[in-house]
Amino acid sequence: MQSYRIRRINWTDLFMWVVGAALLALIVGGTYLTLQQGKFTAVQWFDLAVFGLAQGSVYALIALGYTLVYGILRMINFAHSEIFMSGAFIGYFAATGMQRAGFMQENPLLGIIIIFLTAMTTSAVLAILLERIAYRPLRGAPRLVPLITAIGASFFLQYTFRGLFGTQNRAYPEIDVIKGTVPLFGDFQIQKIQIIVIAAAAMMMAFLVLFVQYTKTGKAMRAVSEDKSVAALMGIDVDAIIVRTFILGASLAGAAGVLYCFMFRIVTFYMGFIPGIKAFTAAVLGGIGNPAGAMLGGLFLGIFESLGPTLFLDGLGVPAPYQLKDVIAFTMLVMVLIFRPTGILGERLSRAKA
Amino acid sequence: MFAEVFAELGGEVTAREAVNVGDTDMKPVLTSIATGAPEIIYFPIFEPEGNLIAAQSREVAGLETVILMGADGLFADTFPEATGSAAVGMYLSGPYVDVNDADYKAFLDKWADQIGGVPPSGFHAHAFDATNMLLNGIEAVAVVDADGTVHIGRQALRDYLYGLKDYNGLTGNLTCNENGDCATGEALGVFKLSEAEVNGSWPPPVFWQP
Amino acid sequence: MSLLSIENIHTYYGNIHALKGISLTIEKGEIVTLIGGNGAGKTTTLRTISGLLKPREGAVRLNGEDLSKYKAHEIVYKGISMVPEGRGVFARLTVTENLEMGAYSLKDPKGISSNMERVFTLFPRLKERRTQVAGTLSGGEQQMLATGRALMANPSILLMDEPSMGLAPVLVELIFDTIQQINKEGTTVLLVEQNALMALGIASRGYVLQTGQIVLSDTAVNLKSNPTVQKAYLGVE
Amino acid sequence: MSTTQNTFDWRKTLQLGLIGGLVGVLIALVGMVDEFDKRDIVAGTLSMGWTLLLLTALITGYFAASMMPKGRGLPGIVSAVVASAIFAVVMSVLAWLVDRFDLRQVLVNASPNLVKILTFEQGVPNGLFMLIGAGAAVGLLGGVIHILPDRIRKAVALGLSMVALLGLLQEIIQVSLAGFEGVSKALEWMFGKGTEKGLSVAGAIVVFIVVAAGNLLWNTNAPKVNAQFNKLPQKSRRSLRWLGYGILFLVIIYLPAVLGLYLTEVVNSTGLFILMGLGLNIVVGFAGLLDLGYVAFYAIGAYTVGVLTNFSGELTWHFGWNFWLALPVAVSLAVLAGVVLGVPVLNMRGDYLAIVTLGFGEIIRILALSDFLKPSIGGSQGIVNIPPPQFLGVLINNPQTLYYVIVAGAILALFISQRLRDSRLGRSWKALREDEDVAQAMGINLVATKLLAFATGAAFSGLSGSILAVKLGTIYPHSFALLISINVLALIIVGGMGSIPGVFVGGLLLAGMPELLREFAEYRLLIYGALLVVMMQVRPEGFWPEATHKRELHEAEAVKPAEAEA
Repeated sequence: MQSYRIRRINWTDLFMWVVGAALLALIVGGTYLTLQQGKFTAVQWFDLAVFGLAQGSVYALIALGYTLVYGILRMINFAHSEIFMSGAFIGYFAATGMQRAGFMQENPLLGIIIIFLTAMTTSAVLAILLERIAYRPLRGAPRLVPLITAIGASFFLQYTFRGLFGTQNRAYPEIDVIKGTVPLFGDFQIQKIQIIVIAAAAMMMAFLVLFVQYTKTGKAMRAVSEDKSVAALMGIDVDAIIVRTFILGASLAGAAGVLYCFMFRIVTFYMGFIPGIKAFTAAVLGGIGNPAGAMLGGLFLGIFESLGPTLFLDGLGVPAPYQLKDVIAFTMLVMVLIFRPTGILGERLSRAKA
Repeated sequence: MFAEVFAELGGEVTAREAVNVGDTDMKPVLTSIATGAPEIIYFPIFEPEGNLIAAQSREVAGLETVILMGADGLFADTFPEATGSAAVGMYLSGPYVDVNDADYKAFLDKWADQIGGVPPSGFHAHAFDATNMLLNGIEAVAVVDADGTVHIGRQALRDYLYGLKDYNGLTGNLTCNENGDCATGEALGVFKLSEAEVNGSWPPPVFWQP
Repeated sequence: MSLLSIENIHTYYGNIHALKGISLTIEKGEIVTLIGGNGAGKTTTLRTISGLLKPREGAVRLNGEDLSKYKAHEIVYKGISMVPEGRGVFARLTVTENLEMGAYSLKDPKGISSNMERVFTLFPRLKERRTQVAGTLSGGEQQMLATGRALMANPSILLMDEPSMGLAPVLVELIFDTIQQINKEGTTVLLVEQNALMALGIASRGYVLQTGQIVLSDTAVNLKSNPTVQKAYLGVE
Repeated sequence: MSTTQNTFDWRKTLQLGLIGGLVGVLIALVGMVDEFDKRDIVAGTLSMGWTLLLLTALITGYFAASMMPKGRGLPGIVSAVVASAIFAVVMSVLAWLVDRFDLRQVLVNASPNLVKILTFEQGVPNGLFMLIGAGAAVGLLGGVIHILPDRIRKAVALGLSMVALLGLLQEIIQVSLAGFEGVSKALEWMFGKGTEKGLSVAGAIVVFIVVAAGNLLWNTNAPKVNAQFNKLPQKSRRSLRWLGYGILFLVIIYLPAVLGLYLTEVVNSTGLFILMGLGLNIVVGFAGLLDLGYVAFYAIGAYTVGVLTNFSGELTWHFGWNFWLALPVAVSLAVLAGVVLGVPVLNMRGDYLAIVTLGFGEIIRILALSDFLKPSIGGSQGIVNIPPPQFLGVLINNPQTLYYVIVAGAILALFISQRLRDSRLGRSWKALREDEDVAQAMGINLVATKLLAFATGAAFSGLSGSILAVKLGTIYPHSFALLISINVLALIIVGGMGSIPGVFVGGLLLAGMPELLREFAEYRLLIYGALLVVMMQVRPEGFWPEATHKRELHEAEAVKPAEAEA
């Protein structure tokens, strides 16, 4: 059902346009001033952009989980950030275990695969439990109810991990094969780990697209996301498809957790929160419910965050501009939602009534 | 404070930056720092942000070999392990206690006996002294009522502590001044991390001591 | 034994008592129609048979087997397919994909492709538009797609909910012709229609529903000539 | 329902026992058993850690009994005993594993102390048998409770919970009663001797009997009392009610004197949460706009008062205003912020709204923390030296005086909430909550209605923040984390969304109790999380629901079986 909002010029719209224009002016002006000062070299900009791309790839992988579940259940799975965290966390135990046993040093490739499998399995199992225990009994409940459940589940999982595994910072072992850089030309170079993150994320995203587009389960997912009762009339086990959707999203989040930890190494019980929020922002930016949008949103946000604060604010003389990167990210989210409420690519699934 | 003293002593501060708790990507901050081509980065912050700064500084063009220095917030046995090879050669300022002091040795023995291992972070000796001073103070000023209620006068306790002289603690011979500051100048040192600490040994050797 | 028998079912929407003891039977090879006004319970009956709603009392039996322990998607495996009201095509899936979803319950790829051929023979228009996204089809084409999709599961009974709704008269004719043809090929049909005249024209028997109860049941011919039916549903004064 | 089996379904019992066991293992491994073991409910006999485990066993047994088709007979009891015994077996496997292997590298709470607790300090083989025996015994109790008639079961449950509550609050009760010589002497038997915590055994038994019997008596006689009350003439009914109000008023006035410093402090922080809860209740409960960045207004209120009144001289501006002058400015700024946030989110619904408001809350916190605004609002060092206000010559600088400011604020907010709820605006909010499109079609001005909801909510939060500023005397950005928003949200949900008394119930449960039970501090958010999930499943309307909301949620529930298939 399409609803047309009558666009009248009223004071609220006017207000938003003024705010939007002011922000745009700030961005353009700041960028100009920063570039004019020429403090940063091309190599530095390049490094930041590549780093942003790697970070954005991780956001994109997490964002896919939000978008898949949203597409099928029309709910924000707030606890998705904890699913990401759990994969990274249990992956850590696998990694250190193998490191201590000397396995990582002898068979680094196999070791890395085992870390990934451990993390993805953990995340998937947790997602299945979450769906089964917390979300399934709430189908058809008013919309606030599952949302609040998800918030509750998020805190429950976060603090359960804290209780089980403690508050200290734990760090992934350094894996020699993924250390170091690959020279490009001149002073330009890329770190191996960034290549791995970007490539792995791209591969998984490609897999997801193919899966959703061409497999029987993938098509059934799309069918269920459009109309659950008609899907059931086709003989599709809706609950099973929902579970598979959760598994798919969670596996990607688990893999994202490992990639994230290959980059940053530190594992804590609260590590899911910020990437989770960012990934959600990315999903909304791209148009929630739309996998391609989630990827685009993730990459965009990653680069924006990496370059933005320096590019926009440094020239304006704002001290420690980098502190404000989340302010920039959230402001952009609000602006996108105001001026293009369906995200960059538009919400692919019919907009459900809230 | 650090920056002002550093400048007074003839150093040049090329950049001052700040990060948020919870940040993980320090590259942009570090890149911005790199534009000033510094020789040393001093970051008196805590884990895990400190770990991330140390580790990522090695990956930013222009900072590959910069000297890193942290403060007591990073003076913990988890820091070098979690930071990995980037922590090798890094300096940490932290609480210094003479390991040859008999009292301190006794303290470490008790620690190993009751908790196991060595104290994981820096201020254990200070905390031990402070707690003991406080407990002594309470014992000294507490008044027991007829009905058994214990009264501890706030002002009396404060007076006791401010007036404390020649307390023989683990961190040295302590005398408090009129602001209630009792620490001695000898209690801080600079430590240098090496490969051994990254592989789990703790505490690091003292690099500089008063 | 009847192919499908419904025994005294009571179905509720929340606290609303929608079906108040409906009983009906359908024999193999028949076209049976349910007619009645808005809110009489026609759609509710179909939804109860297909398992989307569970009756609080009574039973739905297929070849004598009680279906109440099965979920909606399992009932498809038993041989009951439904063309939902308003067609319910998956607007963002292509025509082919929609048909594939109809055959979700089938495992055998050969069977699926031969079924698809059969649907394309029934509705050549769909073949032309096989790669098109279903949301871009016209109303009539969507109805064809919904019908074809339901046939993909090899149903022994096809439940059709208001196939004529919102269609031009020419298309309605076409759809009803197809229903007859499907029936001739061996599929039993239970047809719910507001257009009682058309429905009774192709059905062998009919039931008249009013406020959740069956008030009349007879052969289609007799119902057509029944004065009450004529007055209430056929618009004859 | 579909499947009813008349045979003993051992598989379900086994399943339930295992689930119960896993829950128990989780409780033990997150460290709750160990941590809570330090607090006794019945001195020397029963600790809170054990209570938690026994409760899990009891619930396992109870459910096992209720799952049996003829749950009220012998099969139910057998099932209960078996399930709880399985629970205990799982726990003993845990104890054995923890005893045998050092798991602390991974599971930080798998400590020798845990084994000690689980085995009653009897060592591994013997203690484990005792554990299984205890499990079975508690299961028996669960099964028996299931057999009891409803009335008695409720009385027993209430009696047990009162014992637990009094046991937990023993210290506080004794301290606050210390002033009343006679009473405290008379109650000495009730509590543990000397430094022991919790009730004495005799005390526990007496409390249980008194509460359970009292509840039974009340339940049998309540209808009569009510009828009596209704029979009274209008005039005396009214005067009785006024008498009630009068007593309540006196209690409120004299409360801080009775409670003493510490408890008044607890009441104060609870009061601030209730004040915020009343505001968020308008936004979420009345108007159905899920706001996760509510803490922003709290921060704005606090910072405004901080900037306007501080005398530290480290900031660019020091106005040195009087608190009473700064207060209205703070509230107005919060309202303004509410409107400014409200405008961009006017067209957003549900999920989007939640995330954008969350983002807004974070923006405010990060800005407060940033070096960018450090000169004006202190950055991470916050604002110190906020002077205590004076009222009619009385310096409000301790919990007891501040208490009256908070109570006054809460009463004002309560009054406004109540009036708004019953007003035209309140009905518009409700319409908005039920269905935005319909509300608009009915001629409700969405812009004004939504903005007013945000503005009113922000006002209460700003007021709360202003009081916080003078309560603490210093404010730091860290006091305004997302967790505050979640805390307030949890509070109104647990109390009952849209229900004004619910805010008070939720406030006492989620803000007051954790202050008193410091052992909970570590597990506060874990418990909140679990509470939210469980509440949404079994009692989405909250503990003290508003009438229409309850009806609506239960209607949804009635439709659910059908929808769930769909």
